[in-house]
Amino acid sequence: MTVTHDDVVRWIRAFADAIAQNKDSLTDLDSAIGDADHGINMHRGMTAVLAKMDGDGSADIGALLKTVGMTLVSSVGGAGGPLYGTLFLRLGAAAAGKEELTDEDWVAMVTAGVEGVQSRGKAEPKDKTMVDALIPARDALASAVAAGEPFADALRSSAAAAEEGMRATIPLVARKGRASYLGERSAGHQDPGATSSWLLMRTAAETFGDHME
Amino acid sequence: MTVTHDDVVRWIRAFADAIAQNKDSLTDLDSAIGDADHGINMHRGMTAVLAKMDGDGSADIGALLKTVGMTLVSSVGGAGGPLYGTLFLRLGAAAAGKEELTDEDWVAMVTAGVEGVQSRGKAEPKDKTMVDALIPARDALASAVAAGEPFADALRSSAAAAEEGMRATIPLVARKGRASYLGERSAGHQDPGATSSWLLMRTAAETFGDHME
Amino acid sequence: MKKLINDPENVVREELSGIARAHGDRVEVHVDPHYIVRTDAPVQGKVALVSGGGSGHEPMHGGFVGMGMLDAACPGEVFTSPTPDQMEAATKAVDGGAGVVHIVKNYTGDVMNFEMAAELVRSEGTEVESVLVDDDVAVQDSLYTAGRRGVGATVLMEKIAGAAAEQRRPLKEVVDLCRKVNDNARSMGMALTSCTVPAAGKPTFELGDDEVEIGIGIHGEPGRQRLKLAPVHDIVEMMATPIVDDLPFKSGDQVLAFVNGMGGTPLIELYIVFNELASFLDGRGIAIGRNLIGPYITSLEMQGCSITLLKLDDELTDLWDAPVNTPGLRWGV
Amino acid sequence: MKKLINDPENVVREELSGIARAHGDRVEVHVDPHYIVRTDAPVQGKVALVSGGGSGHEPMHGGFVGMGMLDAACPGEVFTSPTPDQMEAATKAVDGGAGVVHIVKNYTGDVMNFEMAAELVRSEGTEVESVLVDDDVAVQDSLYTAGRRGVGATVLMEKIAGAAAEQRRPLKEVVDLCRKVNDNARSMGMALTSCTVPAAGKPTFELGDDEVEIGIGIHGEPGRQRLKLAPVHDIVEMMATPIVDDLPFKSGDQVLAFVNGMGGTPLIELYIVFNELASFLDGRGIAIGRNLIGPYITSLEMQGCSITLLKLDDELTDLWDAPVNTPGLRWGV
Ligand SMILES: Nc1ncnc2c1ncn2[C@@H]1O[C@H](COP(=O)(O)OP(=O)(O)O)[C@@H](O)[C@H]1O
Ligand SMILES: Nc1ncnc2c1ncn2[C@@H]1O[C@H](COP(=O)(O)OP(=O)(O)O)[C@@H](O)[C@H]1O
Ligand SMILES: [Mg+2]
Ligand SMILES: [Mg+2]
Ligand SMILES: [Mg+2]
Ligand SMILES: [Mg+2]
Repeated sequence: MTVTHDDVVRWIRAFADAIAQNKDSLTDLDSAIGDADHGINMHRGMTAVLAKMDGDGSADIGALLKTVGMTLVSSVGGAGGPLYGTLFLRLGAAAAGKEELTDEDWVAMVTAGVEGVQSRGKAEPKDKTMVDALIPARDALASAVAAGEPFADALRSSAAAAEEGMRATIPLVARKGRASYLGERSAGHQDPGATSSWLLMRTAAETFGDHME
Repeated sequence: MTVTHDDVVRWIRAFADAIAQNKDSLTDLDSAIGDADHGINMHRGMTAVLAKMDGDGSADIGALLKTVGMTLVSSVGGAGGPLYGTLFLRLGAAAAGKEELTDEDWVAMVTAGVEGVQSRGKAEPKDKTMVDALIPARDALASAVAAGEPFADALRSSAAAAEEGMRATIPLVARKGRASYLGERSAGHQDPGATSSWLLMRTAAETFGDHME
Repeated sequence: MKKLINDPENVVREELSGIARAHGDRVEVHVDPHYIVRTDAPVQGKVALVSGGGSGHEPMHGGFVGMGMLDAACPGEVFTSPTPDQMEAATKAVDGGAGVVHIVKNYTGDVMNFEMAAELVRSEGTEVESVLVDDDVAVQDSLYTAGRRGVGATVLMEKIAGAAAEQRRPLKEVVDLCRKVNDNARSMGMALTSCTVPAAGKPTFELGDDEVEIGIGIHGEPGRQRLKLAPVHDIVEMMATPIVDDLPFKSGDQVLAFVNGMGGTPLIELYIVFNELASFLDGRGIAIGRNLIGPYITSLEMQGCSITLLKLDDELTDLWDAPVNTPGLRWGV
Repeated sequence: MKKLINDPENVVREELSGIARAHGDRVEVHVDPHYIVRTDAPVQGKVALVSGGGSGHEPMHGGFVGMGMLDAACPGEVFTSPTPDQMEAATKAVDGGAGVVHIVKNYTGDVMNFEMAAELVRSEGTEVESVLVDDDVAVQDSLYTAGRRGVGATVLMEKIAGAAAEQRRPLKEVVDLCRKVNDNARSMGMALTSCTVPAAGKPTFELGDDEVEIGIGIHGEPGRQRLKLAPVHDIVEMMATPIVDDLPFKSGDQVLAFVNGMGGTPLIELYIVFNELASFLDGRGIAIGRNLIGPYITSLEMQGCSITLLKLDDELTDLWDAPVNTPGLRWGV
């Protein structure tokens, strides 16, 4: 019932895959309310991450995630780079020295990661950002684990909550990021960052949950 | 059986009208093998000519045509300006001091005008220029008048010859003017200058011929 | 998508290689991380100016590196702000001991990346001050949003602060001047057509044949209003009125009037825009002391323009007139 | 048609009014007949340079009036060569007693109008020499055609001859230098899109979404070849090969490489073109001694570029480097 270093590697690869497959649709979402690069940026970043991971020999999950974060920071740029970079750096810090993760570890890590995104980006819920997918995901995860639900179920709830949060960004008027320049015209479009964050939580649920069943 | 100063004024007006009505089609012809301005240029010129003519009180046909030429030179620009300007300046020089024109006068004038166009532009027949309409027009006119045909008939032949010369420019590969840059690609298009020259001869035939019938 | 490029992935790398080959007399181009730096950097005892942002806005910023303007520029991918490691490397390369100013256009990405870079270099002992440019009146300013975008004023700030740094003014003065420029400048943009991000391959937005977008940003972000195409007289009035009212610029003021091309607009149209702007300002009693007309902060091949007004005083005018020698802006030398 | 204009009829007049308001420190704009002249004209004892041509190619020619370049420029209607009365007035306004050079791009209209103007002013006693620019290798040269068009070399000739005139070289030397520039320069252009003449209201030619036109002129005249869109590497090779082979430019030659934007092409693409051109010339052993990159001789909002190479020697290089102060080109002062 634990997540291994290999599982984390599989998750990162699965996230990279999901980004590659959704590169165009993420970019399309960003055309509507941003500058048409979110899919391109995340794909460039995750491609760089995959290249870095090939040479990784250590079993330290914290070190692995820190590398992912550093790589994203230095390859993505835009808003996505510092935000996803910080998210992974914080996941890594929370997992420092660990070679396996329990469900509580994962809750602590996601909590730290989301906190990092908020302290970097200053976004609050309903600002129409990735935070709108991440906070519900964190909350669903934390309460399911606290309630003693099986980890796979907790992961599924967190992915479902991320998806719901992502969809809930559609009617919102953006107050942070590039979409905020549009004012009222930003309503009616799904936030690209919330969408990539849902992919992050979904691939975690699929990889870690699948492994445990 | 003579052309009066008033007739010449009516001809200039008729030519200006014809240019106005064919402004877009002349420009379209020029888009295909030139720079899309022949109709615009000629229209600007003839509008300036009309404005100048309003104040003209003299009966000297030569002076009138000289004014038309000067006005075209200073308002048309491009290739059309110097060519049509020279044409009218030479018509005017050949009619200097005359208050009426005989059919022989008209032959001499057209001959001088065409010579002016050729000495200014150095174009030969089949170079795909206005010369291809003007030379047949001059030749048809001269031989009809020499054969003693009624002036109205001579004018009609000259307009018909201009039209035929204009159509005969279609298959030609241009060797003068902007269209020559296209090389073989200039074939298959009617020359805009030959087209405006046909309008010139046609309006002369209509105005002077009509008057005489 | 029709562009003079090879592979959309390599656009920035190949552009930088072109800049390196063209302007090696004045700038050096570093690759991985990407930054463009004055050949004589670091200039000892001079405050250094570093800016950066997404590519696709050329000549900004790389074209403004050189004597009298920037010490270094960090180009990101097209329309994507550069990364902290670029800014860190550039900052270290230009630090001449008198401090470094980061000129940051107010976009979430630029702000966060420069913030991370500043944290890094400060932790290593370099003195860094950040200045935000946020002059775009098309965006409503508010504590609860990302705030106004940085647009045309960036060019003016880089020139004016660059001249001050060249005079060896201290860090605080240079920073204060940057803020003075920002406080006294307002801008607004419009587009006749969209642009196409090479990697995206299709236009960022679609505009009808008879539509214009007013209040556009420099990244192909849609504006706040889509209107029917109108005579430039009306368009200039729509742009200039909110600019003038916002500061406000008042009768008797002297301004620098900057008419900027978005990349696909020919100079002939920019002069017509300037002509309308001059008449508009006449009507308000505002005098044009200096002007800049051309494509200086662009959006790839977008057709359109932006207008920036900067209220001038003697200090700003003198610094504007001071010599500058960069690939994108040059006079007095 | 989407343009920042009021009435298509007034485009040139309003543009000139904008130029007058923007650059009154360096040029004076005369209306009816239209010409743009240095504020300090006539410069006594200096050979004066006059050029002109249709509008829509800005900054050429009006933007090149000023110290070290042209004394006057005559703007025609859009893409229509100006009229003899403009050239006559401009020539008289700049005649400083040392003779006047007419720089004429080889187009039938320009040639004939300048010819008429020269006849006029000569008959009034002014010494005038005409120089023809005909550098476009896309056009086959022949005694029996209109010959090659004058394109990019015009800018280089105006700069270099302007510097020579500024040094008070006599008429014959200035004219010889013009011919030397023309003899040593070759150009070729291409378009990604057409342009639209304001008064015509629709594109001069139609290009498919995947087509380019090679060998285009600067008036939207179609080129000699329509090809499928290709990587810029191939496009540059298609343009540079006939240029290099024509002169020919040989291994060991030093050149000025001029990459010109057609009006709607952003700088980022021009640098990529320059990068490819530099690699191409490397392969031929040709060294780039100087370069010029940007929109200098344009075709309204056309997207595309042209390449001009000028073989340099010390004399041409020194004159190129000499100070110039015009709205469109400035350095050294
Ligand atoms: N201040 C912020 N806090 C959290 N997320 C943000 C913030 N600003 C923007 N974002 C997220 O970033 C996404 C855009 O990322 P991206 O397109 O990669 O960057 P950029 O906007 O610089 O082009 C938005 O969809 C949004 O979810
Ligand atoms: N050398 C020449 N001799 C006679 N006619 C010419 C010559 N060159 C061009 N033309 C005529 O001029 C016409 C084009 O005129 P216009 O479009 O007004 O000028 P431009 O070519 O300068 O734009 C051509 O269709 C042709 O008939
Ligand atoms: Mg984006
Ligand atoms: Mg024409
Ligand atoms: Mg971006
Ligand atoms: Mg023309």
